[in-house]
Amino acid sequence: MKHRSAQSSRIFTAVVRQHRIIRPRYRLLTLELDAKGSAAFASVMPGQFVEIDAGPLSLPQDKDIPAELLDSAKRNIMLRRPFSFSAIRHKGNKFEIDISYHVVGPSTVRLTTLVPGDSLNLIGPLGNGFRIDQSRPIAVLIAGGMGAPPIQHLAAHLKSHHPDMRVTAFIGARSLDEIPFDIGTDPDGGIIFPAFSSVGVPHAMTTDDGSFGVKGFVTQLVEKLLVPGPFQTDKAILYACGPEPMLTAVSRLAAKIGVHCQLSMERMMACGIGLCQSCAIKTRDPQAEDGWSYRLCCKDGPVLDGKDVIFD
Amino acid sequence: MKHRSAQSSRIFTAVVRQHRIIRPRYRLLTLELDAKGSAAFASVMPGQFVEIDAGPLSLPQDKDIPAELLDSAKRNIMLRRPFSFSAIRHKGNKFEIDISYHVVGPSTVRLTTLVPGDSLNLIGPLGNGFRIDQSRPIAVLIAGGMGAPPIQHLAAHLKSHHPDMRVTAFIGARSLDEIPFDIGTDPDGGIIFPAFSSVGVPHAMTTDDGSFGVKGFVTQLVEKLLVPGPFQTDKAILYACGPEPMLTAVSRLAAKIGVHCQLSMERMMACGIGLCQSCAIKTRDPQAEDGWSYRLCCKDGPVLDGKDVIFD
Amino acid sequence: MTEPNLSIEFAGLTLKNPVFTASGTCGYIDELAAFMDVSALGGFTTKSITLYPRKGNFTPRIVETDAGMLNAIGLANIGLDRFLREKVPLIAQYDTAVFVNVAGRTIDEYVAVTERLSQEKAIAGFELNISCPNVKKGGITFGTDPQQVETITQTVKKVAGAKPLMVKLTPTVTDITVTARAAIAGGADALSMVNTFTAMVIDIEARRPILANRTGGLSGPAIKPIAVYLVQRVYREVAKLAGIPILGMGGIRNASDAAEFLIAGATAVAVGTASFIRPDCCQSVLDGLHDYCRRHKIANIRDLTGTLQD
Amino acid sequence: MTEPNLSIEFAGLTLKNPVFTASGTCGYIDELAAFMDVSALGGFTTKSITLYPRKGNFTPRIVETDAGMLNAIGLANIGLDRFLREKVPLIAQYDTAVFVNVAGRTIDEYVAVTERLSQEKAIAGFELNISCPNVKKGGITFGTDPQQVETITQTVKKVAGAKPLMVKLTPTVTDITVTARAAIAGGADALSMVNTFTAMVIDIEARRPILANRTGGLSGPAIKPIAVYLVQRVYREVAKLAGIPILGMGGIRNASDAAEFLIAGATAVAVGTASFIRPDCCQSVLDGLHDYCRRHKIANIRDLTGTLQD
Ligand SMILES: Cc1cc2nc3c(=O)[nH]c(=O)nc-3n(C[C@H](O)[C@H](O)[C@H](O)COP(=O)(O)OP(=O)(O)OC[C@H]3O[C@@H](n4cnc5c(N)ncnc54)[C@H](O)[C@@H]3O)c2cc1C
Ligand SMILES: Cc1cc2nc3c(=O)[nH]c(=O)nc-3n(C[C@H](O)[C@H](O)[C@H](O)COP(=O)(O)OP(=O)(O)OC[C@H]3O[C@@H](n4cnc5c(N)ncnc54)[C@H](O)[C@@H]3O)c2cc1C
Ligand SMILES: Cc1cc2nc3c(=O)[nH]c(=O)nc-3n(C[C@H](O)[C@H](O)[C@H](O)COP(=O)(O)O)c2cc1C
Ligand SMILES: Cc1cc2nc3c(=O)[nH]c(=O)nc-3n(C[C@H](O)[C@H](O)[C@H](O)COP(=O)(O)O)c2cc1C
Ligand code: FES
Ligand code: FES
Repeated sequence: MKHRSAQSSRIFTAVVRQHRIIRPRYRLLTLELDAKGSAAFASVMPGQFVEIDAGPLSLPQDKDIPAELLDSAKRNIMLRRPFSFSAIRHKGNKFEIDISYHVVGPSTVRLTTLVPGDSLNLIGPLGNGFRIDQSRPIAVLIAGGMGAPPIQHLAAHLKSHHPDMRVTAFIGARSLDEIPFDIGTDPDGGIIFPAFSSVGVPHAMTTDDGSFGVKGFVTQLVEKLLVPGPFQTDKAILYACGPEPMLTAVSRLAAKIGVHCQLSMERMMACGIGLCQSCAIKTRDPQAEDGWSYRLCCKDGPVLDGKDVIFD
Repeated sequence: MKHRSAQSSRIFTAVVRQHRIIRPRYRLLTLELDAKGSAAFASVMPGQFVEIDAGPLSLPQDKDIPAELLDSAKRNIMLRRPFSFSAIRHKGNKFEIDISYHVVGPSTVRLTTLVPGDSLNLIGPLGNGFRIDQSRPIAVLIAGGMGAPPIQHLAAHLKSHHPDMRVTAFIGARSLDEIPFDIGTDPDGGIIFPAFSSVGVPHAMTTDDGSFGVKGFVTQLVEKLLVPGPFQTDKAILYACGPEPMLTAVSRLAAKIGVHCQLSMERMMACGIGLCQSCAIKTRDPQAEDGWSYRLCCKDGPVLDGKDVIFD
Repeated sequence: MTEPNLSIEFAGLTLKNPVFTASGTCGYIDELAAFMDVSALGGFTTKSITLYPRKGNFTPRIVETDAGMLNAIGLANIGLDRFLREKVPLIAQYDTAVFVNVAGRTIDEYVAVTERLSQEKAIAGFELNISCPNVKKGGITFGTDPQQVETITQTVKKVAGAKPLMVKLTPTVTDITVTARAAIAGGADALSMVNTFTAMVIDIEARRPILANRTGGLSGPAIKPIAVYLVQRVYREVAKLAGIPILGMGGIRNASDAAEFLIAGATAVAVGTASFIRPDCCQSVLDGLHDYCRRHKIANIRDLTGTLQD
Repeated sequence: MTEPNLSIEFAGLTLKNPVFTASGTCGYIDELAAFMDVSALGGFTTKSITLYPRKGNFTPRIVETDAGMLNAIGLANIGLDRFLREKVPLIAQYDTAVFVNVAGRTIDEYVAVTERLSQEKAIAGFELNISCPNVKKGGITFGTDPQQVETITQTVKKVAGAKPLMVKLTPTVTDITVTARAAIAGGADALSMVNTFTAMVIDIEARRPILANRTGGLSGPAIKPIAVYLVQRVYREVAKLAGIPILGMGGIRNASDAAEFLIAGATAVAVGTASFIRPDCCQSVLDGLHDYCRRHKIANIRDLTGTLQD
């Protein structure tokens, strides 16, 4: 008998439950997964992602499209786009996921038109998320820009599944306008991110321009706070997600202070499921003649071990 | 001084005010024109049309697309589509227009997603509508299928602008399912179309399959009722809109009984404004060497004098 | 910053900006004038003119495709005489460089049309259509054979008088640099590229081609990335060295698209199919290019041409 | 009506239906198996295999365009040895005709790969990739020269043993019937068409090509009308008379698209880019073709091939 593979349970429909504007260009979309999707999400990990088909969505009116995206965003969409989750919740016997997104092009501009009740077609969960290293209970979470969603998800995951770990989060953004979370205040009037404080994760914030939090790059802050401290490097690990220059800096910092790190990478993806080879990441490979080979961001990643990634 | 042409006032925005399902595949869309559009519509005539850009609209979910259109309707849209009006009304200092449409392909499938408050980009009014011939006060209106909207508009126009004319309407459809109007009853329980009875135009209906009204083609009914009657051919005129075979029959009938006719024609249009020459109609032309030349449906038509049109 | 200067030098002419209409998509000129200020354009290319009037193909002459359309208009036009009588006086009223797109079945026809119009003050120059896929004779058959490209260019150039001659290349050749070189060898003052790709849409219910002409030319955003590539290639390998400007086209619908062509090596750009959807598209391309130059501190748009980095 | 028979004869093989995957868009086979029943397919074409492993190009390797995308993967693949060791055993588990797409820099490489695989029971046949636009050597350079097309086909055919050899044509030639004839003269058992069109997208802010490889191959619905035209032309002018089947592809995303290619003259069709958006797309094409045959009372789908009316 020849092998017959099962029909995939990972292509499914989700219904929009909430859609909030966080900042002019940042939104929070809450989706309720159908039964098939919920089943597929039973053992999802932070850092995994879904591929969203925004092709069928309508284009907003010109006045509702950021001016600098007017030309680029009107292009037809053919391919799906990858998005990770900032939160995932049980909702009866279904799952609800939060997607925080930044409006940058044709798909994300179309996402802005979604209203509760609308449907989306999704494939997921895809890829490999963060692998929680139980032997390293000092978890330092680092997010840059739109790297924040999986880091937020990871913070909640660690606190609920590994309550004994010591979790701290560092979040960087270019400026106040580009903070993809709600901003709140603690009882003392201090400024906090409910996304992290609600799960009890202490956090600090940097902006490149100093418009909010500490001025500078998030990795500079991490270095300042971590390196001199009483800090058991073999018990610590950095989990990071953000733009490539930030991940490069994290990887250098980790090497310098001698801690492990896991990096959630990004590549332009045509398929997200290993068919097209568009999402290659250069990685160390002792097996390869010249010491390196490509791995696929969508299948082998997006989260890779920091020591494996080669940043040119 | 070189000539500087004015910016066009005929590209404008309209807002959806109502959207009704008349029959599963037939809908009625009420649009309120903005100030620019309303100004452009001040002297609109039945038979003129607008070009609608449905490109930015969303695609319905698969379950809301007629099964046989699932493949064809998902194609991306680039071009506008021509639609005439079934009614036009003053609404304060603006105009409101009714568009009756049949769901047949990518643009009309996308139109079905419109809800009140949504916007559409329009160009119009375009083309030449019916030219009311005052010397022919016996107006016989003939509509086939989706040729009905401009005929409905014409009926209302004639009754309000030319109250002395004798106006009768004949409407043909393939079957009951394809009647693009509401169906009502008169005080005696007789079946009527409010679209015509409300403006006092007597009307009769045929369906090809006899599922409603008289069985047969609408032109057969017209011929039966008109030809033997006490009927002054030089005082009468046929105004018709419908599929080409029907218009061919109307043109033959007109020639046979010796009355004038005006036909509202259809062609695939890329531009609707005379730029592309895609919408050519073969017409008699004594000036031309071989006796015929093309006219443009969008600019010279869509309404042409029956005696000018050559049906091969 | 002072306002960017959008004017360009194009085949010996100084044009107020690099935005043209593409042949066959904006009529003779008055059709478009109802929708935008035609005198704002750097250039206007007329519908193809032939020696004798042509009725064109049967309908359907167009069909939409994904992000594109096929047309098989068949060079429908009023012919040289009526063009001179009815359209040239209209053209004279607008302040833009009008290029007459010339087509024919034989070289003699091209020569006759060009020669006669070379005397008309209202006409700025010519575009030689040797790349139309929708006619049985002439058109693309001239355009794919380098020897014929050179010969026809040379012959027509002789009668064009002082007016610049632009040659419109077809993209459906194995190596477009060969035909580009041939046109330049023949004396072309500019290259215009690209014309449409021969294509077909089949009605699967009737099992016949939708177009009466069976095949048509594919235009619109669908072809843009191929057109950009070809312009870039001809610029780097042929036109730059030869000092011959390129009028780039194929799927342009906004200023970003236009900028791609300029960066790739075009000196000017033409808007075709997009005018069908937005008849004032050329104006918004123009406005957008102005903004782009400001944003990138480009004082003269002509400096943008061919700035693609390696 | 009895159920339509979807099986076809293709290059000496009897296949259960005319739906294939297109090379490079569905991995080696197991990648797709996670999303659909691969054994339901008439055929499966692997990613291009070269003699030695290839890492492929730098990223970005893809960019989306209107109704299409460019790719410049650069024939990234694990090479013949690992393919034999790791993938052939997997392939053997599926009940579909697997064609190995063979690529190389030199004719010797094509020969080496084909010869070695000609012994493998799990492999149904070969597809010769002489039309890839994304590699410096080999690829498209072989595919545009009729003489080279004939030579390489002939040479590889000799070592293909009993397995059918399909030749994949590039669309970027002046006259595709010439290369089609050359492939058939060389002994091709089938033609597959079309590969992608060389194209470019420019980032106008950075003024560089988006793709690390600068250019890439355009695929997707954007190219479909050109591909349908080319299939139709090769069928009428070459393949029909020669009795050589065509595997048609280019922008197919549903059964209607597939039917267009079959009516145009293809015996089978391949789904490429569309699988990226709907990894079970091949299945829905298959289901839709079944419905189409029922609706049109076509008892055998093979009777649909080339039924385009004049
Ligand atoms: C694993 C993974 C997880 C992700 N998670 C998230 C998430 O949670 N939230 C989120 O907001 N984003 C996330 N992203 C990024 C997200 O996928 C992209 O922002 C999204 O694809 C944008 O789609 P778009 O159509 O709006 O814009 P696109 O057109 O896809 O453009 C996106 C960016 O690519 C560049 N680009 C593309 N084409 C061109 C061109 N022609 N010229 C110049 N530049 C170009 C632009 O700089 C633009 O900012 C994730 C990505 C990956 C790989
Ligand atoms: C002056 C004028 C006035 C009009 N007024 C109205 C009106 O008031 N109401 C109304 O409903 N319609 C009207 N129409 C018709 C209307 O324009 C079309 O129905 C509309 O363009 C359909 O657009 P679509 O995108 O939904 O379908 P399209 O894709 O444009 O298809 C429309 C029809 O064309 C045929 N077709 C197109 N492509 C293919 C293909 N690849 N294979 C096979 N067949 C194909 C199909 O038979 C289909 O039914 C009018 C047309 C004109 C010219
Ligand atoms: C309807 C139509 C008619 C055309 N007629 C002509 C023509 O008469 N002569 C010519 O050289 N090109 C003609 N073209 C080609 C265009 O000038 C242009 O080269 C092509 O459409 C690509 O540009 P676009 O994608 O912006 O439309 C025509 C194109 C279209 C769509
Ligand atoms: C990402 C990608 C990779 C491809 N790789 C190959 C390849 O390795 N060998 C090959 O012959 N064709 C390759 N192709 C071309 C496809 O097989 C096909 O010919 C082309 O994409 C047109 O079909 P489509 O529009 O359905 O994708 C590739 C196409 C894409 C999009
Ligand atoms: S995105 Fe296609 S293989 Fe990773
Ligand atoms: S539709 Fe373009 S000229 Fe009539």
